[in-house]
Amino acid sequence: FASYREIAGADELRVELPAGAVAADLVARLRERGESWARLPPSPALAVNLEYAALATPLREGDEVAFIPPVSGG
Amino acid sequence: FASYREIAGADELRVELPAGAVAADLVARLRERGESWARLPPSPALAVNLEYAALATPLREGDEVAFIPPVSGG
Amino acid sequence: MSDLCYVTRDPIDGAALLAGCVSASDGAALLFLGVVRDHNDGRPVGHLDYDAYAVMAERVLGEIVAEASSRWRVGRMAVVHRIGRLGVGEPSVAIAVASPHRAEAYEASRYVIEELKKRAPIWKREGYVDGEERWLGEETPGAR
Amino acid sequence: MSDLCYVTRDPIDGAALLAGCVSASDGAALLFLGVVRDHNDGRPVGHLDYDAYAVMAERVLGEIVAEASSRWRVGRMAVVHRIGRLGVGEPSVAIAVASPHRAEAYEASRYVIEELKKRAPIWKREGYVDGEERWLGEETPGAR
Repeated sequence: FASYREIAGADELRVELPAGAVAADLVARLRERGESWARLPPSPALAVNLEYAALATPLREGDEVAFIPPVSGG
Repeated sequence: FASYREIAGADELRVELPAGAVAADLVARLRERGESWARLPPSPALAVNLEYAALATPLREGDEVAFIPPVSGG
Repeated sequence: MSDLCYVTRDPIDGAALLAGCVSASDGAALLFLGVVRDHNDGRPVGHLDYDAYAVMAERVLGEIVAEASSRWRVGRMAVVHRIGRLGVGEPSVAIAVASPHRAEAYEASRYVIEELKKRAPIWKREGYVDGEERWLGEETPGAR
Repeated sequence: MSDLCYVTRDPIDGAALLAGCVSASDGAALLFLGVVRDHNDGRPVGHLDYDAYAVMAERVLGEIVAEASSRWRVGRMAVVHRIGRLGVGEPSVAIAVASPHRAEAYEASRYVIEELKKRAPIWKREGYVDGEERWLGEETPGAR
């Protein structure tokens, strides 16, 4: 969303992670891809399955993770 | 207005007062009339010429004095 | 920037009042409506009759709005109070405020309704469903 | 009593939202509109583009409204946020609250707009009159 969309160049993507991975591992994996991904903050706010979640949240097959840039609604 | 209208039986009336009279004198004069006027409180809230005023306010020829019952707008 | 304050026998169009207040520099607009409820103090109410010392009421509303405008940075404001007989669900009073930022709109709106209830020479007479009627007097106003 | 929370590309009709909230037991109704201003931080703004993670935003708005309803004695509430391109003067967000007494309507309305700005996954991109555009990010949300 917003500025992060330009980092990813896409609205959605699938990422394979080892069993037992947490949200922080997904962030690290994406940032390793380099280029525009380096602009993703190391500790972005994120949501797992439509709920705000901590970086330590364990991920399971099929979870939807969204990185949430600072919001500015209203 | 409101409950006071029933005391006066009219919306407006003219009262002659001696020179130097204040609003409190008008209240006393009206209450002396007895009957329903006795229900006018001895110290009603009042307005002189559309502004809230104290009982000690001096009155002059032509002043419009209104007795204001407790209000309940909104 | 002229603020609007009046007493009327006509139904109140809150949306039109609010729209009339908003200008291009405003980021917030707040509309308060006081509405006739179907009960008060546990008694069922069928209608309300509002009476006002109209010329003085408009003057007092103007003073209250001027106080709010000097106290908070707001744009245009409008206050309308209806008189006559109102049924349940009808707005008796509307307060519209536009402002550059929202906090001031909330503060100013709240100030106007609280002061209106204390100071505006307006009275309501409740008509209960059982046929009885009663003038309400909640606040004693006075020289300040 | 079902509260309404949604994100839409259509223009917002605040008056209709407010009317939909008022029931016979309500004595107060409050409508807040956030409106696109013609400037921000001193720069002239021509339009705003709003983006949202819509399904999550609707869920978050529903949570905020449920919190307000449990905290204050209010009747029905409605919150609508618009997305897409908006011109100056158009409402981006509307919050309607009806309640038996006015204090609760003000409190609940204010709570909803403050929390919406902190937590709802919605973003605005300012389009300046000089042609530049910029995403704004004011509040960092997160797990609580």
